[in-house]
Amino acid sequence: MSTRKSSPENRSAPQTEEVPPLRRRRRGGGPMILAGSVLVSAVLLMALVSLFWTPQDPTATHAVDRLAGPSADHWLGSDGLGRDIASMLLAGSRVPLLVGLGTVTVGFALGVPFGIIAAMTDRGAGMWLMRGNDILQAFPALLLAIILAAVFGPSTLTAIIALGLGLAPGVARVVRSGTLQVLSREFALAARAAGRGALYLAVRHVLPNIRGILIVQATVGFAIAILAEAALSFLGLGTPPPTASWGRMLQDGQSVLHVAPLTVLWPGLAVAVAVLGFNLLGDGLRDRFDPRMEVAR
Amino acid sequence: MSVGRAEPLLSVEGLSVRAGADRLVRNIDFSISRGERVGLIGESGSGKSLTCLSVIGLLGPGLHADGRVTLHGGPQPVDLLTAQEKQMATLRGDRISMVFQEPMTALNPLMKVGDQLTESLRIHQPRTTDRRLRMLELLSSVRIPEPARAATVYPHQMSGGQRQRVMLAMAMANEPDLLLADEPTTALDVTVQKQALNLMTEQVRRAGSSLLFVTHDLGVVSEVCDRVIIMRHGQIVESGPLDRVFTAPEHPYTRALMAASALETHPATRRLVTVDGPPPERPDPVETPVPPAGAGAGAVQHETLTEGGSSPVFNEVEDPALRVRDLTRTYGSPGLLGRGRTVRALRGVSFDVAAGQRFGIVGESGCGKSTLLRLLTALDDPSSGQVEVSGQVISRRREKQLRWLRETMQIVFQDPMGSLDPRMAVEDIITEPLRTASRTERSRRVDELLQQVGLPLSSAAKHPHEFSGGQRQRIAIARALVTKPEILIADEAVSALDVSVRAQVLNLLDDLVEEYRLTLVFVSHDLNVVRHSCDVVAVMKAGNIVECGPSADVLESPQHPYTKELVSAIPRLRDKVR
Amino acid sequence: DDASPADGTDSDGVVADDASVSIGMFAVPANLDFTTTGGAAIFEALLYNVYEGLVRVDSQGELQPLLAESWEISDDGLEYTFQLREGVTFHDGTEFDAEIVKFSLERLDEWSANTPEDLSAIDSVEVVDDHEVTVVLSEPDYDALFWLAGPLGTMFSPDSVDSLATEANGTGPFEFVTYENAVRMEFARHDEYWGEPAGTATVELVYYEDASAAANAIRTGGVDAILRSEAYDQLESLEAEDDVDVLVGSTQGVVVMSMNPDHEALAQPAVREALQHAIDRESVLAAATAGYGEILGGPTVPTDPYFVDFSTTYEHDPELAREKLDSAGVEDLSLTFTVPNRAYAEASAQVIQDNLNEVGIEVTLQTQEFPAVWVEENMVDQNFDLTLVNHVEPRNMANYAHADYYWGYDSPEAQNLFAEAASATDDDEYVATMQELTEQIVADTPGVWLYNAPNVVLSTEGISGLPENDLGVGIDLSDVTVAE
Amino acid sequence: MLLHVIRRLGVFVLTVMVASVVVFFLLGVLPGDPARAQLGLQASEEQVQALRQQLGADRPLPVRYLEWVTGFFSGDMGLSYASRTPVAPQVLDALQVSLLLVLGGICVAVLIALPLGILSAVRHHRPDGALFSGLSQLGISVPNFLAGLLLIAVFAVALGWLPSGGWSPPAAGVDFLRHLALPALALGLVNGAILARYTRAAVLEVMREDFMRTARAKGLTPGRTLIRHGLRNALVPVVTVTSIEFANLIIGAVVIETVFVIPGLGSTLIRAVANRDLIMIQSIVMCVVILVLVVNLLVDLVRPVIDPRLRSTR
Ligand SMILES: Nc1ncnc2c1ncn2[C@@H]1O[C@H](COP(=O)(O)OP(=O)(O)OP(=O)(O)O)[C@@H](O)[C@H]1O
Ligand SMILES: Nc1ncnc2c1ncn2[C@@H]1O[C@H](COP(=O)(O)OP(=O)(O)OP(=O)(O)O)[C@@H](O)[C@H]1O
Ligand SMILES: [Mg+2]
Ligand SMILES: [Mg+2]
Ligand code: NI
Repeated sequence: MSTRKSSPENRSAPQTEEVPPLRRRRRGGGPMILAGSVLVSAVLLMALVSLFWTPQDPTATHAVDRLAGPSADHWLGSDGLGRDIASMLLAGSRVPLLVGLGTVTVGFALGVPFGIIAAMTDRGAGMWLMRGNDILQAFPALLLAIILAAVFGPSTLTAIIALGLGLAPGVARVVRSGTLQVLSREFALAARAAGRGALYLAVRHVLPNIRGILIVQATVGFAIAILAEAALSFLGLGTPPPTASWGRMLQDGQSVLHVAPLTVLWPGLAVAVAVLGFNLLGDGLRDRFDPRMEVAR
Repeated sequence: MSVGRAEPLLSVEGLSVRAGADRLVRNIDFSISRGERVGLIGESGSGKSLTCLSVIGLLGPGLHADGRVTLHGGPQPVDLLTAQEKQMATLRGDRISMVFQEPMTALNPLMKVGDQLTESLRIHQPRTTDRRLRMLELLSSVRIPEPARAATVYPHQMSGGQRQRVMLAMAMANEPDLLLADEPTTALDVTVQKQALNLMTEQVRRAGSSLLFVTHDLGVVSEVCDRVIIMRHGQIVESGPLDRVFTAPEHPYTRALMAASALETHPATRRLVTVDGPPPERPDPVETPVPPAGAGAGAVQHETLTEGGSSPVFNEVEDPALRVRDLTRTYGSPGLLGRGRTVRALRGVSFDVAAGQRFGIVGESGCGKSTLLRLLTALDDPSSGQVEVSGQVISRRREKQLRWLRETMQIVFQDPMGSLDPRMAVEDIITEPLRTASRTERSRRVDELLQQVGLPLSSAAKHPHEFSGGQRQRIAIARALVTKPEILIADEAVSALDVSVRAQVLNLLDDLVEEYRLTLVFVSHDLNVVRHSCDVVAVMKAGNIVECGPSADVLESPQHPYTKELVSAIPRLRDKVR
Repeated sequence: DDASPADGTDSDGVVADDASVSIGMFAVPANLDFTTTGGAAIFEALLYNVYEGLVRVDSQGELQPLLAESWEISDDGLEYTFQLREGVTFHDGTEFDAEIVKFSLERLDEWSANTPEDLSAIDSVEVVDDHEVTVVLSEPDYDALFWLAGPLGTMFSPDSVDSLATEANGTGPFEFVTYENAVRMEFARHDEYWGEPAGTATVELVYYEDASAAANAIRTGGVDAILRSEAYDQLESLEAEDDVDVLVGSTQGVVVMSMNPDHEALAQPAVREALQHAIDRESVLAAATAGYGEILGGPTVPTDPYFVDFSTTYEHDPELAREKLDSAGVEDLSLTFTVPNRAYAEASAQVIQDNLNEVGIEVTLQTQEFPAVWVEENMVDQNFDLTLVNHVEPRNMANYAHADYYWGYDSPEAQNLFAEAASATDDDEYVATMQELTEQIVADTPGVWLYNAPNVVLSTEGISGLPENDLGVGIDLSDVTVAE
Repeated sequence: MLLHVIRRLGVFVLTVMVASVVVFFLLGVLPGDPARAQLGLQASEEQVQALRQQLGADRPLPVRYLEWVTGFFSGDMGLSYASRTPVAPQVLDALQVSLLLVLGGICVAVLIALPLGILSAVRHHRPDGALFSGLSQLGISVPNFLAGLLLIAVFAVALGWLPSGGWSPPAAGVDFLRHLALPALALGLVNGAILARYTRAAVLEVMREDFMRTARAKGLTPGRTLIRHGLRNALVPVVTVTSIEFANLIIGAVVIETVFVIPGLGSTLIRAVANRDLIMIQSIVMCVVILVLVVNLLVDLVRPVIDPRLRSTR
């Protein structure tokens, strides 16, 4: 007679073989991953190409033929300073990607260790750490960005730091719950019974097992960062001129929306494609790694 | 509209269930007469649930059923596979109902129990006015105490057994013609299970319903059913009246299943009979079955906890491998503002385990078995009392001071999947306890152990998900043995395994315990398993040991009332069939 | 847009007496007290509408009587005697008389913003009788009357000076009604006004941060008019709309790129000249204002009485610029360009960066928050190589008289000429001296004067009387009328 | 239960106190001089110094903290450096505007998200379900200010149906709604898309639950099963996400406020930063933080109402 048991306590960390949350069971999300990868690769490719080549110098102004429509010279037209939109669009992909990468790096560098530590310390201390995390989370990223921009001046770096700080508490929360789940599994107990310390546990067991959630968080963080960069640039708190960036282009273009709508639509489209790409990728990976959608709080 | 007993209520012809190209259930035929109680038996994954779900028309998305499933007895027969959703909805809960395996999750957590029950009534008897009365009646018919109060609580406020009763009441609300019960009691403790089964049989009898009872537990089926159907790999391998199948099984699988399920031993080798043919011979079989080492079974005292008396030291020996004194563990803190919730998981446990002894601990869920083991292995600290291993206190020590313990004592967990990190290669898993060994040393040990637990050497590079449950448990055992420990602790090491695999793993454990001369602490809620594997058994209840003594003795002539209850609750198919 | 229909004929010339008008504006007043809060936003809105002084600047830039009916200047230029208008009261009923003039002008000592030192020449104010007052200067200052026509000459009632930040009590055609911080300000016609009553019953000033948002508002009828619109790129399409009129006048603003003389290379006149020639002002103007406004070559604007057009003095000539750089022996010049984070400045700076790159000067743009950071960094700490800002104060050429001003123009000749102009006794002498001075400054090239920003006034049909030019004093809205 | 509420409130108060310290000292380091920013380009150093003294900006930080924090919680947030008028009414006005705007946005979002999310979950293996999911994916990808600009271009400028911006207090009735419509739509479209995804996930999750099968086995049709048993269970995560959205939007709506010229908290903050109006900045940041914490608190208190399992004292 074998009896499977389940009590409310271990419902949250199912131990039956039916829904092992950390095991890749059904490989879902295929089409989304594919579509997401294609879009993201396209954006990466743009950034890569722009490092070596753009049709024209993206910062060269030709005020005489400003706001020109598409032509052989300016494939996608020119903006209010007569810069080539196609070139700016290519070069402008670097900032959002950089901001995405930076944000995720900062957010993870802070959030992952914090989340793991909060999960591994005993319950009391962990609870206080999470309360601290709550306070941090009460500072929305945009608020941080506005304040940091005032303190250090608006720049890509301040945007990255602010957005990264904004991302970190959410990451910490997800990492903590993931870690708790890993730690509640018997293999974590087994590792302790094998005489292994906390660091080993964190590196060998926890990190590999929350990899899925982390990847999902990263792609989502990327998408959020790209949107936030655009919003910050729109407020004049993001990337300062003359560096090309999609957000900046949107900001420059909005004053001529009625006159030359293309100056806005191109960067708008670029942002949408990049965000869509990362979101699709994230959703697909989530379906694959973690069918339960983690509520980010 | 009475239907004769011979007349079928349900006839299943050529039922197959496919998921894409996979055929999960293959062309099965059977029928159920009115009032008949049929058991559907088979190991995990054999297609039992899918069969039931096909009948009630609730297969999940992606699954597709073919064949004919006909429900007779109405104005005209209905083919349940092709019936419209609307028609099925009128049948479900009215003429066919189903009780599911998981009482914990099968009820809507946000709805009061009474409302969920009333809903069943309302759907099919929209004009009835005194539904509340009927609902209370139903609750009391499944022996829920204080039905009026119970109707106003939420499912999480009920125990598993109570929830399962509510499920049963819900299913019986409209006195269905056919009740499908999909492993309705596997999630329950033996004692609760027994009550639930009795209740079900009684209800079905009273309403004159037919029953299709799914389980992988032969003992259970023998208490409930008249006829059994045995499935394997999506096919029916044997079916017939209970007596016939159990006394004279025709199909070899049935025979093996029965043997394994009863933990039958092979007369020659004293090894457990397994499903896959004769018990595997070890390369160098142990010549003479060594009686369990240690102080000899006869020296063990059979003691019980007396009512109100202070807890004695059970199984007291000199120079024990493991000495446990007045161990308590209370979970939860008093809370910031006073009244926090605390759980007294252990309430003063004292016992010894002699070197070389096989010490079993039984008790039902939540009685503190795992808590005790965590303290024995110093993975957690007691609230009071202490544990000594080979004379050294291990409780409340820093991890650094316990290095030696990590080598002398190892643990094997309940869930073979959960105790292996899915992201690690088997080699890394097995060598995890070897903190200092060199690479070559490690791979040498891995090879050695894989051989000992009967896995191919090529397993070393694989990951856990590439193994079956039994194989995984072998890996876990290999890991526990890699440091050549003196004491092995097994926490429900076989409860998650299928009956057939269980026997294999128990055999392996037996062999290794002898080979390594291990002191074994074996925890289980399954008395049969403990009887087979241990010389001494301690029975736990609510954080206390209530009885302890030589296992045969304790199980044959239990003294403590709780033990008696426990022993009598074990469904034994032999008793029934004889 | 909330004009209530009035009876009467509906022919075009008929003016709705009880009309109200809402006007979009940009610079947001932080409060109502321009004696202690800098920036033009406050007095622009209040002066000539709510507050008045002794004299005013008319739409052509000429000085006209206001609360003073007439005045006389002594021959030595040190005594200004004003005959005051009789029967003038403040909105709270306080009577306006010579004591008020004395009180208000002597209170300049307490001003902490809006350059009270422009009237530092005032030595004392003597009350001759109730309606005659003499302002005595310690040294001649030909500009004194002009400054008296601006915010510094505002007449305050002694009882209201404690609440200047939140209330405005003046003698003007409008009474102050309310100011919702950064959102809107409202005036209502003062019925007991001493002069011609205001053309509309109420005026609402609606504040915008963003030019396109305001342009959208006028397109959709959200406001009746917009002053100082910077939606230059939309002017063409706005003009094409039936019911929107576009007027382009001039402002006092001089957009100037300053070159820090403490920088080794920029200290050399040849290098500064090279920069002058390197920059394509046409392109700058096109980028910053879509070509509206005037290209400048000197520090004066067309509405200044002493304006001279220098726009062709330094032609765009990259070749020449390179030669001048060579002649100065400057190579690999790389400069930091600190730019206020304003659209016009960022656009101009990017064109200039491009222009300078063309002649081999490497320019790094560094955007700074304006005003908080930019002022501190550039004006106070003078920590810049190149910087650019629109100086909107009227007659801002006067800043070249101060050697410690951020652009560090320290020329004794120029300072002498400033003194000479101040002691002028008639317009001709004054203008001649100022023109000579302008020439001197242009020749010394302390900065690259780029353009005079346009004053774009948008109005919907039927609105008239909006001031076309921005003269750097109050925006007189009393003549605004709404046709029925 | 009551104990739980009291405890949660205690933690809340403590959190707010800690947050106030963080806010004050974090912002204490803001460079740029409020006095200078106020006096303008022409002011002399002495004038600036004098004003600084008058503003009290030259006293030690801890003294100012105590003064500020006691003032803040007694409703007197001090005088704005810039406007020399009390900060409290300005902040509260802006807060009210922001709350209404965000509430409007959330309403739109919920109206979009629930049907979209539920439909795309229920039909997740059918083409139209994929279409709905795709729609919400697209919705999230558009920056909300771009959505705002496009809405203005279409509904205000081209069609002339609604005002292009500005704000009207709720007392104005129809005019209030007209001014709220476009910004709320801009906020709601994008956030609705986000919410729709969570709703979809929550509904998908709930559809996998055992009790849904139980309900079907009772004889409920799939539609009624979803309505009677599914939605309330899906509500818990959706409410949580909605609250997070709400909190984020209080400041996150700043871009929309800019586009639509709405005097909310975000634009007030940006202006305060430009003026280096430190008291104002601190008060706004503190308000936002408190608001976020309050929303968290409310959700924590509301969730047990929806889900009885959370009611027992934990
Ligand atoms: N939705 C599904 N899609 C694909 N395969 C499935 C699905 N549901 C079940 N299966 C597979 O069908 C087989 C039979 O499953 P079923 O649930 O009927 O087994 P069972 O006999 O009830 O086992 P258990 O005793 O574990 O409940 C198993 O191999 C299982 O993995
Ligand atoms: N970490 C914990 N915090 C609070 N209570 C706990 C904790 N672990 C166990 N408990 C409680 O202590 C009691 C004993 O738990 P334990 O896990 O030891 O039981 P068990 O006998 O192993 O049961 P099972 O057969 O279900 O594994 C139970 O009531 C359980 O709910
Ligand atoms: Mg099953
Ligand atoms: Mg246990
Ligand atoms: Ni309006």
